[in-house]
Amino acid sequence: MRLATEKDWTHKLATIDPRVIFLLLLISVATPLLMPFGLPVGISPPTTSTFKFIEGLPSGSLVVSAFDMSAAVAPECYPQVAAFTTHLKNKNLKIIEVAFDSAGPMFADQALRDVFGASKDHPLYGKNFINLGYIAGGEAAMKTFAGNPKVIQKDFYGKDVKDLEIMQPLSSARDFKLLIVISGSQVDNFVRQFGDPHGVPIVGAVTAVLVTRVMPYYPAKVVGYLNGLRGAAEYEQLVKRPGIALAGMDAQSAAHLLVIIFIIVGNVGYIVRKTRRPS
Amino acid sequence: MIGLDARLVGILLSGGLTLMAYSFLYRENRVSRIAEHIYLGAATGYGVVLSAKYVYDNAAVPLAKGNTFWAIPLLSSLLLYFYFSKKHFWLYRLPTAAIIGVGTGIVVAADFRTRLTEQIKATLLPLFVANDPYNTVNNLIIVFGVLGALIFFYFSKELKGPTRTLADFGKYILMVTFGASFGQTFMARISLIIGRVQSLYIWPASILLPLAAVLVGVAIAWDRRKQRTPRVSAGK
Amino acid sequence: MIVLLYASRKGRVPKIRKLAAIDAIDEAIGRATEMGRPLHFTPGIGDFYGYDAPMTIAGISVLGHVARRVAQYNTPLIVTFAAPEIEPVITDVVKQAYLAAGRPERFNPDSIRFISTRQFAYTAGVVGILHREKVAANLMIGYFAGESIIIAEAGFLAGAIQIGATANTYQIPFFVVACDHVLVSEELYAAGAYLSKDPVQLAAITGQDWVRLIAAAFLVAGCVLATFGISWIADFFKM
Amino acid sequence: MKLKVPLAITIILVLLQVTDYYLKVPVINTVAANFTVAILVMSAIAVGIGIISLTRIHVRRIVKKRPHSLESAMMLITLAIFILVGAVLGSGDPSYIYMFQNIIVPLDSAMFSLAGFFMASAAYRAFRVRSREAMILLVAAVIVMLGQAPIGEAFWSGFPILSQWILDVPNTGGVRALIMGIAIGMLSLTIRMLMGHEKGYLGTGA
Repeated sequence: MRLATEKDWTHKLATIDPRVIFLLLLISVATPLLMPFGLPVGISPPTTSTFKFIEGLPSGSLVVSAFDMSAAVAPECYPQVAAFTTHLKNKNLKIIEVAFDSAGPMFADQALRDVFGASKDHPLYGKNFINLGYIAGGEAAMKTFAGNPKVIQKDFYGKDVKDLEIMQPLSSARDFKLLIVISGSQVDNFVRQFGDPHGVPIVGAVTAVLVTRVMPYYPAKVVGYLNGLRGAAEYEQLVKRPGIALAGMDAQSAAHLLVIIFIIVGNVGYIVRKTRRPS
Repeated sequence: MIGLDARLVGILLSGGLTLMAYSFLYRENRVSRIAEHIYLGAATGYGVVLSAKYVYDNAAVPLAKGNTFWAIPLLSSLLLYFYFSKKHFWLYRLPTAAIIGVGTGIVVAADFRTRLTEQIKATLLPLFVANDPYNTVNNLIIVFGVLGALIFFYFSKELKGPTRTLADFGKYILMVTFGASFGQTFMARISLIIGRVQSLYIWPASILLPLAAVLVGVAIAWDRRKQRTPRVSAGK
Repeated sequence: MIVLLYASRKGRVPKIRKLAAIDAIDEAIGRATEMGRPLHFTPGIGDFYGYDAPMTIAGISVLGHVARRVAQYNTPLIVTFAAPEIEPVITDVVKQAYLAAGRPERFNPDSIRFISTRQFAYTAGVVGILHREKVAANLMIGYFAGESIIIAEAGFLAGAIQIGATANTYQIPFFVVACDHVLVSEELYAAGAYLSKDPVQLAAITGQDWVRLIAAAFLVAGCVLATFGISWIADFFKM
Repeated sequence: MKLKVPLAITIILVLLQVTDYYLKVPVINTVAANFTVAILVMSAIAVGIGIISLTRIHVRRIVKKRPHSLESAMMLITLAIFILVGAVLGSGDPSYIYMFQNIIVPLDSAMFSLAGFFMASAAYRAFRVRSREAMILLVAAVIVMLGQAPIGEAFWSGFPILSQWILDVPNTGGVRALIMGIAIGMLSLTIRMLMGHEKGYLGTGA
């Protein structure tokens, strides 16, 4: 190759410094968060069926939120949790929060504080909602909890669980009217331990990466799911509580567009160079 | 409980750490290295605490209550620590062999069923659906895609003729799969950046932003000057 | 099924097509040697438990071959991992390899580095090592999850030649995009056998092909029958 | 002795777990279940090995005054703080939650989100129409990206539908073939282990 082409514009287009891409990506995410342009977000069928399912539950039903999420996926999963918890509160459903990942109880606590205004000090704590904390052991722990939810002695804050009203009518997972799985790793284990043996309907609050793994169970075992941050944004619209997910959607659009533009730019440089080379 | 001031300090701390970690995007530097090492210490320490709690709650407490079964894993895992002995080094292999045996045994048994036979079963689709060209085409793509991709990995010899064509089709299907997976994951990772940036907009973390911008500007100017003065510092 | 094939195939060296990505391992070692810079190997964040176990084992098996070669050429080696229980095994493998190459004195215990049990703390550590130690070749062979693109892209930015291999299907695209060579899914399991050149191990790969053909045959037959509404093959798989 | 005993342990335990999965024999099921929980405890205890060697590497770095000893010192200090506070106050204590929320959470998600930046630069560099394969990968990725973000719908309402089709049909085919292949590969690896040919995991190298 001749050295002169090194200064060529096509060469420049084909070899942009990665740091330029990093910076532009950061700007494309940061700007719409400050100045949203409000593109409409369409609502997909899995989100609608999730919403309809919860709408159809009689008030006072027991719903379990299973936090199987790590801190790393919180930006995707937590907005979903907030939207779900709001919906459950509006429908006056009872919420049992339990965690199968060590980071889970922290986010369970945060959800209560964000939606109800307080967690363990709220007058309804123990009546309408409870944070049972983390149970170690992965799928084995799920199996144990599904068989006997009262196996847990103390909640996350160290209160004796048996004194709390919400736990009284429970005998097994059959008493759960819905299981919300908040996860960035898998739902298969919940289907195996709750869905199949106890017939508990499952809703997935999952990361976008996980969606391809949820699809085989939808709609038979998993009655609905939210697709990452976008799913959260859709749900925020349905429960009429626009939040950080909806605010993030424009940033999402801008970032996707930017990367597609970069792919095109890179290819233009590449193709032009390739067609020129023979001459 | 933690008061309001602690909350503000927390926001500042987490915002600062985020920016320190992001400084790596410009290049590896002392600030990003410090963030990396704080993270290593914190996360590893947290992992130790949780593991210790798990062993304590699930093995030590039952043992103290008289369930002697738990003495077996507790004692045999001590053999692992012969790793540090020069003479009886090999003893670590006994508990490791047990861990591997149970670990692979569990997977292989379940996997042969869920991954192989269940997947074959799910792929047994009719190749022609009457009056439904859409599903016919979809079924054909799935069935020939699976077949082709399976054959694509054929190790015994190079493929030729019609099997080559089938394997090529399989390869293209695999490429679509990889592309789709890339696109889906990209959305997820952008969400994470959004989450970080949103947390930086919270007061008082937002006061860090102009500070970071100035620092990055200085770093760029510094690097430019270094580049112009020919090779003063041979290191970087 | 495979056991039968095993017995019948002992004593005959089966032919295997060339796997370019595995052959590239030698190329990578050669490059690191020429440049006098280290080679980084990681079996990923897996341990010996659950789905990651076989991938970790396959990765360690490749490490044995890599370490032997590296010992011969006296190329600096760095091995990182995230599960503490695999540390003794890794040390053992690398030590034995140096011994087998007749160079036990070249083994440096500092080259075996546990980083952290937490996924992204591990990632941060590896990314730091790739840059600081100016790694010339980066081999990622084992179980990888969300950190794959971070390590692979950091390796690229550090200017390393890279080979990625994992059977975690969701991560293969990132290796495809960022690495020079990729072992796609099951090629990972074949790698150890391929490198060993041991006839019996190679026979196992041939056995793998037989199972593959049988599965394909079931598929073809089942689909043809399903087209005419007959489902007894599907029923057979219900067991 | 040094190899045969561990090899025998592995083989027996693999066979035990496989029998447990396919046969419902109460004795075997109980023994297998006990081994499973015992192993969880054993791998938790193994974390100690990691801590010892991690500390060793960093202490050596500081003692020998190698580059980056300041960073090593910071890492040892944070490690000690997190272990001590966790051991003394317990992992559910508000101060531990505070440390977790303000140190581990931001760094965890900041590190993970680096993946987003790196995916962007990798996509720019690698998604070139070099070959038919590369082009297919690129097109599929772009369609899915457009299908996921609201901007795709704003351009053309067909993007979400097309991207869903890609996920449902060709993607399903590809993923199925991959996981079937992996199951076959794993089976072959396990059989090699059971026959005693694959001993790499016992420190023999191959």
